[in-house]
Amino acid sequence: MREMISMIVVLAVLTSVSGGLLAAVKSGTEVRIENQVLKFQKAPAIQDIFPEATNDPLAERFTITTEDIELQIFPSILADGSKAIAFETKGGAYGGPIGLMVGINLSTDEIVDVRVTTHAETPGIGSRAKEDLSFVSQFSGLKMETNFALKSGGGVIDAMSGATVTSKGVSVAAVQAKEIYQKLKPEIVKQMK
Amino acid sequence: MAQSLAKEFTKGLWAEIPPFRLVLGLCPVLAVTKSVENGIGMGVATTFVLVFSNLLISLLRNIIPSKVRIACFIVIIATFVTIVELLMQAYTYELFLKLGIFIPLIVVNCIVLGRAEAFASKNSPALSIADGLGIGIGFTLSLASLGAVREFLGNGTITVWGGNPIFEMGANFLPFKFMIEAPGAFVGLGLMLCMMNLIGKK
Amino acid sequence: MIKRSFFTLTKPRLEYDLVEPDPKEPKQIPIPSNLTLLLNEPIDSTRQALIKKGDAVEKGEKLRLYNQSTEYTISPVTGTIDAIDAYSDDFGNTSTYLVIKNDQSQASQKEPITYDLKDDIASADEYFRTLPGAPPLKILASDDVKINTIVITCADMDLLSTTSQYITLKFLDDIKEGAKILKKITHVPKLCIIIPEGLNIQGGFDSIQVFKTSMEYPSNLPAMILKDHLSMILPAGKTPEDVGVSFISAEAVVSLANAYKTKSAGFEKILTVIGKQGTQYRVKATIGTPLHKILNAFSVHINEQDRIVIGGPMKGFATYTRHHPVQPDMDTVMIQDRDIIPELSDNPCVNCGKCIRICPVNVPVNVLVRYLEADQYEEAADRYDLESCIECGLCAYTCTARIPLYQYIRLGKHELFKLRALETAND
Amino acid sequence: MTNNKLTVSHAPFWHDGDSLFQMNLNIMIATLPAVIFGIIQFGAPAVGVLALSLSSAMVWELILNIISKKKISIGDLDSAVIGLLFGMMLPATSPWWLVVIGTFVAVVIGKMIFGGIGANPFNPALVGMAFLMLSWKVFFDFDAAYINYEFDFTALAPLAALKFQGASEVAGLFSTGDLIMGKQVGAIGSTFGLGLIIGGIYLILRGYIRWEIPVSFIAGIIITALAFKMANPDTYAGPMLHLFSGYTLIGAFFLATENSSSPVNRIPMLIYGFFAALMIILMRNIGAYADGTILAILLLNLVNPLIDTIRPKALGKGVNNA
Repeated sequence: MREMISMIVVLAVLTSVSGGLLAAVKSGTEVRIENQVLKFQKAPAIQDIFPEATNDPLAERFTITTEDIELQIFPSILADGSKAIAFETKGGAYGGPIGLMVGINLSTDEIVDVRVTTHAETPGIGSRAKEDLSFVSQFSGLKMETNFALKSGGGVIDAMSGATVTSKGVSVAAVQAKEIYQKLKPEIVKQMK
Repeated sequence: MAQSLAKEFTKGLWAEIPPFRLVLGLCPVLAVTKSVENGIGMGVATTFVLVFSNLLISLLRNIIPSKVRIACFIVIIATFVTIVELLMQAYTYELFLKLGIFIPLIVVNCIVLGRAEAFASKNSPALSIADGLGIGIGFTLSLASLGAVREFLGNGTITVWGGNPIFEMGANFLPFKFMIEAPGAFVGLGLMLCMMNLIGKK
Repeated sequence: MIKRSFFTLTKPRLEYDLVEPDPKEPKQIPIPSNLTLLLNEPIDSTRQALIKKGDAVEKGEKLRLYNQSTEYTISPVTGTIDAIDAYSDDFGNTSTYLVIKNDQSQASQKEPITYDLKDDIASADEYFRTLPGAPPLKILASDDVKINTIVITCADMDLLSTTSQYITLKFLDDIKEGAKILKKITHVPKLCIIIPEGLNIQGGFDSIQVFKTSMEYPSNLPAMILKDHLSMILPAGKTPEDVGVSFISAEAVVSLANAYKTKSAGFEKILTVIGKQGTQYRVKATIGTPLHKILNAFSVHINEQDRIVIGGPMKGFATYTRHHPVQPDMDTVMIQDRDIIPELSDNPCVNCGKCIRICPVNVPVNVLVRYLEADQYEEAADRYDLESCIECGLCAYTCTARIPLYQYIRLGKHELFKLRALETAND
Repeated sequence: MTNNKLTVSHAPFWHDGDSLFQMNLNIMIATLPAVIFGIIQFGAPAVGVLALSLSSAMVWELILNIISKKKISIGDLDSAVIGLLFGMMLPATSPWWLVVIGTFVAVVIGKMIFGGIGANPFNPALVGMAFLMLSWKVFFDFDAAYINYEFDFTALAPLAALKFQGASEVAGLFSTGDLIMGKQVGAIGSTFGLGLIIGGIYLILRGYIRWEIPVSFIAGIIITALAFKMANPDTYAGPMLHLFSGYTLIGAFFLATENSSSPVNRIPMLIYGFFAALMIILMRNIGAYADGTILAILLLNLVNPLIDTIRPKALGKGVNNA
């Protein structure tokens, strides 16, 4: 019985101390982590998508919450004054999910540009999706009604030779972005005022 | 005392160097050694966890009831791993992106649990720190060397820190991409083990 | 040596030779001056032997090493013992050989020994164990083994050999007579006779059941006969005697019949000799005759590195000396020229699967040989059917890597037997 | 009567005359139709690649023999066969170092370090190919490899075209007759379907490969491809394109049948061949690779020891009392 109690006490103390410790570290690093994510993943992509934005999309970001999705939106005002937004979607690929930042012009419903944010693809093969812009630039200027699937799947996008799965991941992310956009557009417009 | 400290420290560098001698903790070894940088990062993270968990377990070794010791070890190790993960996210985010899912796996890395069970729970804190440090540095060295072999053959570069290669083959070098892939890790590890055995045999 | 045919989609078929329809009389080899007899008992130097060098022996005299010995041999001539020495076989089992100097002058003066025979198996075992054809009287007489079927094999076990078929053709009546004697002395309920399909035998065998075996090797081996004709599956590691079946050669039956007729033992053994070119000769020689006497009679010239095989090409064994004596169970002597001896190799198994396809009893030879090479005999027996092997030699015959598979298996069985004996002893 | 020495050895005293040298020589003879056609089609560079591949494979084995102080074993031609098959899977324009590294991986890592002939768990030539294809994909892009050639037929690698343009685009480009007669772009020894079939049938008739593997392999290709095509005729190509393009036929007759890495019992052989083919079609139709033959066969090599345990019961096994 004594042994039993000592076991329970030790475990309880140990877990509560560790829980407390973790909570402290977590709250201490939370802000910094969020900034890091923005700085290293999203900021470069947004910079590339809206090079001539007249506002600061990072600072003006807001979150839309519906019943099943929570989406961080980066609004931007383009050089010609039209409004645009950017948000991130994920598509499955060879080395894990591929994050794709999609910039969309709200007034014309056209894709401004897309950029790969995160990936775990093989260096030199799948990783070209991020480094080699000729693949992602195919999306620029496409209407939202377009089928973003690869050509072998009946769409309009040419796959990178030798990196079919990565290409497919990007196209899946783009298709997903299309669905989200078509569903949430009224909400987004409302929030942007 | 100093002598035994030194002994515990140095055994991790050759005689019991993981993963070659102990052949433990192969999962991160195979997964993250795509470059020297990743190897060092993983090694440092593991060393951190190893040293602190060894210390804490050694301090608590008389308090922890033997029946629940594995559970207690896991709690302690998991706490340190999570702390490492959060710290990496906050301060070395780029490295975190590369090591990603392998950081949480340090919890189940046999080396950490193995040292806790085999060494720290039986020895004084000072010795446990020396042991953890030695094993950790040995692990880091192994990861870095395997990373160097794989990165050099598979990508033609050697990147120690910060993303810029300190060594790079010319543009004419067509890298042996296989070594970067997962099966290349097995082949590389196998060949290095073979070399170590050849050297150690004499 | 049979080469593989050019197209081998089907597995190679090896067929038994059929004796010529009207065979010539065998050539009689005169009794040589020295005869060698083997005695299946090792010399024990601590004991006083019953026989020693220089002892006079009579034709038909029973020779034993010691008082308690159950093993014996019968002298085929009258003369003196010239030598007694140890003999060791392929696997290091030791026994004894006796050299008897033939003394014709004495022989003519004396009457041949006749035995006091009763109509029971024990009395037959007392005198006739070493008759030509080596009848398995020891087993039949044993109380430990219950034999309920005797199979008389008029078919030869190995390829090329035709001794049994020849005897069947020539001495059919003696076989029938011998079978009756067998039945009478052993009281075995079932007696059958195995005759090769192609052999033309006139007349029936009364109450004896006749089975015709296929001409394709290895259908005359005991395990295959049990399976094909007696509907019995020989359990792995067991001998036919263990399941109550005893095999006896046609020659043994004939010599048993003669022995009962004359109440004395016979010593004339019929042999098939296969020369270098594959020519077959048939000889009649006294047990104990050295082989070179026989070979000289046919002027078969033996060169350096030729091979003298006792038995047929698949199951025989090669002897290192041309003085090897004719033994009661010897059927065939084959001479191979050094130029046609297939070379063996130390290549490892390449898993080509030819042995698997040819093995008549589905032994996984390709895996088995790996265990045998690693000396893991018990594992080989438990999991890879070492003991199911019926020792036909087809796997080694067909092996692409030329591994001496048959020898590996025999050695494996031998080692396994030793291991088991050791375990029993320790228990 | 001199007492000269006799040869003593063990039964059986006959042998059917077969040997490793004979077997490997026959495999090399069987490759001749496809090799000669490849040389005619792709010219002198093909001769260079084949010669270098064959010779370097043998040299690697020789070097390993010397280093490990073992008997020189190149005389059994096993590494020559590995080198030849390896060369047949390369495009004619492969650079010399690619061939040499490939045969190094094939012979040294694929065969010698496992213990030499008979001990390799994988087909050595395929190990070499897998290494190269993962490392230097660019050299295995057949369209790019033959950019300087002028052919009198559609100069597109059928499987790559299928992968990147879809079945409906490819449908009219390649007729089955052209594919069989080698009117396609591909590796040196893999384009001439008829030659490979002739070689394969020769080997089957001579008994050097086991018919179950190629037959079930080809059946697997046809059945699986047909199933895909029936499910969705627009997306997936028919069985004939799959059968006569890429490495399918060289795989069926020469690669999947490699002795040490394939089963020897009948049912396992049928399973092995069928599933290798199934994996190939899955990889081509669903997976990332244009031609999955090499990886599919390697995968089945891996499960070979497992499936080869399905075997008939030996005589007397488990019988205690008859």
